[in-house]
Amino acid sequence: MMPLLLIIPLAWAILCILLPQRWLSLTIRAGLLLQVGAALLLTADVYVNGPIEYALGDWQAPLGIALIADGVSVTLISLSAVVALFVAFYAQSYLQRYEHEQTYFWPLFWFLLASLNGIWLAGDLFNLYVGLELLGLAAVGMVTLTGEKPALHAALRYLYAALLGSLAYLAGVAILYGAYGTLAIPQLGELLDANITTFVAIGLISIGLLLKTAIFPFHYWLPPAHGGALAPVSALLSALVVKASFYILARVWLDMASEINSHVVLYSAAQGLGVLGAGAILWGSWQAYKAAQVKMLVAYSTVAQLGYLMLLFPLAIGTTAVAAGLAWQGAMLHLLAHGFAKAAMFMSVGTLVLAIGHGKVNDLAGVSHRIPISLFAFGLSAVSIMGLPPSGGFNAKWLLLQSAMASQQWWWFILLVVGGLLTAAYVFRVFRISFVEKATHEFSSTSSTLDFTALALAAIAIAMGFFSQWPLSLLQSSGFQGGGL
Amino acid sequence: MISFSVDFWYAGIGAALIALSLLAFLLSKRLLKKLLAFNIMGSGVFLMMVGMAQTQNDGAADAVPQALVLTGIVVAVSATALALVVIRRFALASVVAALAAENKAAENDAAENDAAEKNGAERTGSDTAVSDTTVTDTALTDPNLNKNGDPQ
Amino acid sequence: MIAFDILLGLGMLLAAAGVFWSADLFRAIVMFVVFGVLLALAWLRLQAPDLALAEAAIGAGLTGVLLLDTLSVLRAKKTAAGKLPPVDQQLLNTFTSTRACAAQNNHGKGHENLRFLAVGLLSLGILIALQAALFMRPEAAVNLPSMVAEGIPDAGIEHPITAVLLNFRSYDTLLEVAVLLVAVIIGLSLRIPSNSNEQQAPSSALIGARQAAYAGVISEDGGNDPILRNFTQRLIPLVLVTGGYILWAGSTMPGGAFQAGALIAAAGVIARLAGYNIASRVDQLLRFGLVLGFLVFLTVAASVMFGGRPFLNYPDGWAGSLIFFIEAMLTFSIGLTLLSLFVHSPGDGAEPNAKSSQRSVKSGSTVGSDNGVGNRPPGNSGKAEADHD
Amino acid sequence: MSLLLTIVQTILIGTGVLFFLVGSIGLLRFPDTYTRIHALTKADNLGLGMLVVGLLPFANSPQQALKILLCWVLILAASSVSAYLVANKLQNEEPDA
Repeated sequence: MMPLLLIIPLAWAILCILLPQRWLSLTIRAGLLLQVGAALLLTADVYVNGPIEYALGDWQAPLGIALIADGVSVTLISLSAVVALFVAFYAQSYLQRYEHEQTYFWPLFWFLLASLNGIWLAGDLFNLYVGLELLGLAAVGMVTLTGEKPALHAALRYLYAALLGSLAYLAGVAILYGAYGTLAIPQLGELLDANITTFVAIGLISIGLLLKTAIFPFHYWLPPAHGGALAPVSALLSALVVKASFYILARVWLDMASEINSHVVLYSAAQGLGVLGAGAILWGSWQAYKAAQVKMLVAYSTVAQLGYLMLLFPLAIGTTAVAAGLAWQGAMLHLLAHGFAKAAMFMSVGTLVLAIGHGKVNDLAGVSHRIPISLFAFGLSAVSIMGLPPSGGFNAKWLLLQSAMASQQWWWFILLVVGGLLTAAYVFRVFRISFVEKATHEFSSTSSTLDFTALALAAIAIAMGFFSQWPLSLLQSSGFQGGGL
Repeated sequence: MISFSVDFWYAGIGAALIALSLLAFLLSKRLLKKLLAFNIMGSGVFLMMVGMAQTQNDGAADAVPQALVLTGIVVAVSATALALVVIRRFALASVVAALAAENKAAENDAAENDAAEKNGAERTGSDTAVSDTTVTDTALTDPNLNKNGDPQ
Repeated sequence: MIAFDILLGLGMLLAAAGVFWSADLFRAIVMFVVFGVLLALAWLRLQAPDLALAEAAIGAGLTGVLLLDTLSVLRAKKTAAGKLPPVDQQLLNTFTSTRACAAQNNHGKGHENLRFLAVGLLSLGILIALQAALFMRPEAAVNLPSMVAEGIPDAGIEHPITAVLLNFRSYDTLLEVAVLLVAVIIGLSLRIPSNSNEQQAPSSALIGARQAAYAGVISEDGGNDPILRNFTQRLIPLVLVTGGYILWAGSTMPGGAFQAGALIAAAGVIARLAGYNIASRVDQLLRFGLVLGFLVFLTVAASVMFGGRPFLNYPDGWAGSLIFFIEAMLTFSIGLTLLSLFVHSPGDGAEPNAKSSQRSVKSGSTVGSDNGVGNRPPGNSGKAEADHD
Repeated sequence: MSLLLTIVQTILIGTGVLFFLVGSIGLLRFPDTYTRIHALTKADNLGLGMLVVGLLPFANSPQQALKILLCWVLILAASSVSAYLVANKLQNEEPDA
């Protein structure tokens, strides 16, 4: 089952390059459904049988490359399959007016999906590097699609940041291979020893991944890239792409280095990662509050929300098992809820901007009358982003709060509360304006597909408030070995 | 403990190359220079990868890191080519934008040109010879510098 | 030989320093190629002839040509108006991160010095950390080279590096080919048709100016030179034959698909530089050629699963021939990909009409938008970009 | 016999390297492009020929010797063509020079 998750997107990428335009629509839908089906089957398999390892080419791990599906990876595979499904339906409608972009969007879309699946399943450090590069290049390509100057500029920044990040990562991998003679993550987990070489390697890997995840203060490339791309591209980038490098970071710290991460060096570094997260939350929220363009507001909101993910490290490393478990659940739930909600948010905002023809927050006046469904989708996703009950975002932040209390790190507790208030501030700014009665603009009509795909994703984010036991039990039964669960 | 070996020496050179090109990457403001720095940094990482691994193998060739580096070289050339393509397209867009602005500026009255000049003075403080085109260009180039929007 | 290694290592550092500290970009790129040649020598000293080949062909050769070509396009001319400074001056100097740019504007020199200091300390820290990691490394617990040696008899290929690339870690290679494919797709998406739709381009004078600005420098002279033409006519077949040889040799000794593909691309680049117009006239065929290698690789890797084998596993006894088949297709596609990245780069004004007739309808809207006043749909990316910080 | 061969080889290779050195010095020291091309191509081609002749007896097999000769031919052709191109370009740009 596992290789299907690679074969389907790769094969569909080729089909989208080769097939004539008129066959594409149906082909893409078929591929999406196959993809979701494969993801669900694998999830069920892992849920029943526990973690699965798959030796590619029948060569066992240190010589060959293994794919590993555990609870965390199948959760993320399902996330990316579902988000990709709705984004793709949205994109099919949205891109109708972008004929040139459409031709090149789909191959890149499938390559992006293939690299994401490859990353969620990877059991090998170097393979992760190739996956990261594939992901980064496909993402940069999606940003450049319109060929417009600001987009190209944003793409160049993004590309340079991504390249620097992956080289730092590769340098760390090179050192680990030079020191231990293997690249397989589970094997390295057994071998790692607390020494300078290991610390330098983990440091380089972490810096590279922080750069790619756009964690404050390395976030500078994200807002123009995410805010400047086409709406479906922004949705994919914010919901999935930045999560990939965070996922690798979590794997490295909490899975591969789980034996040694309470060593004083790594323990302090984990607190440092939390401080970066705090910076991201405060700075990102403030910038979102100040943003004049509504897409930039949402992009800065991504910067802020990524900060919460970083709290996983101080809450889970060197604390009690209970606190670590709660932190794990909270961070993973946050990742899921943010993935659904942020994709919905970018999609609904894309529809709003398309309808009013301008991107300024102040121009949103009157949308509550004219485009109510998209605004409702935006509202639902905002509920989850703010962390109001009932939503996936609320449950996630609640778990993180509990973890902060359980590990008696009250400073993270305060941060979580302040961050929630700041989020509310910038979200309500949009609402205040959108409920102004008098419209200042002409509205052009938009397809209802755009409205309802965004609404569906937002609804999933809310529904996770009621059904968060499902992903959590999956994590609990087969999470990372060293994840404190 | 450490005796001089060819592999160890080149791994050390690789480390020095990484540090040197990091310096150049962060300090340089020119896109092509940064790209050169990225390529040399990559070479440094590759040298470290092969050199360090082969010191563990008593100086004998280790096929695995060599194969990884071969993959890395191809990935690096893909990334470089991609960056160059985007740079070229970006340069093209800049020229066309600057030309369009120039055409418009020729049609517009002097007052708006003054505004552009002022915007330029705010940004560069010097370099007035090419200010009208450069300013418009930069205003479009860097979103964060576009304080008062498009002068037109 | 130790003296040679010390000289070579220091020479590499010097060449790298030369790249970074030459103000002239042309000089920097030439130094970069010199660096690549020295690096190829270093690979030989590290007993990695495959990497020496790859570095010389791909790293120094193709990358160098791509860089020089880009530089010539960026430097190309003034615009029709004759007022603009060369694009590289204008453009490349403005690129810097937001914060650095703001710092530069608001605080001037003092901040700049601080930045130098901070970056210098950072680099020094990285250097010390890397050297420490190198010196303090533990004894490796896993001996992968011996596992490779044990696996070789079953790998169907004698040369260990090819065995790692196309059998033990073939998954990496599959994704790597995908990376190349992504790069060339983006390259194709950003290329610019030269005869554009008049309706969507508001001013044909602009288009003319753009073409004038980007008329390729290189092809101007080469095209009509009889000596160059004669030389390349004899050289190109030889390069292609060498490419084939290196592909074939890859199963038993250094060589393989990537080096051979780079050579094939080099032949194309030489032809292009000598003035032959080798742009693809048929878009569909070009696409097929580009994906062929990847398609064959993926098909072989996936179709074994119908026989109940794992993904990327070769049936017993078939490994050698299948790998060679995949490599041959990959060589073709890699060569075409690298060549395409060179030939189809935007601003390469030297292809008169080859690709435009096919694509003018599809990409007309993009041409319009280049001018910033095209008839884009509302809510495009440009608007969202312009934000306060 | 083999001693004599070694001596001859050493002399040939040594002289070849010397020619390369002289050519490189010429490249750095000569005032304009034409003389630089002159120094480089003349000296380097002679040096290359000596290196090739000096290396031929080292070849393990006839194929290897052929490869060395092929290298020689290719480098000669490439350097003469590129020297011609550089000079030609220069001539076109500044006819008086």
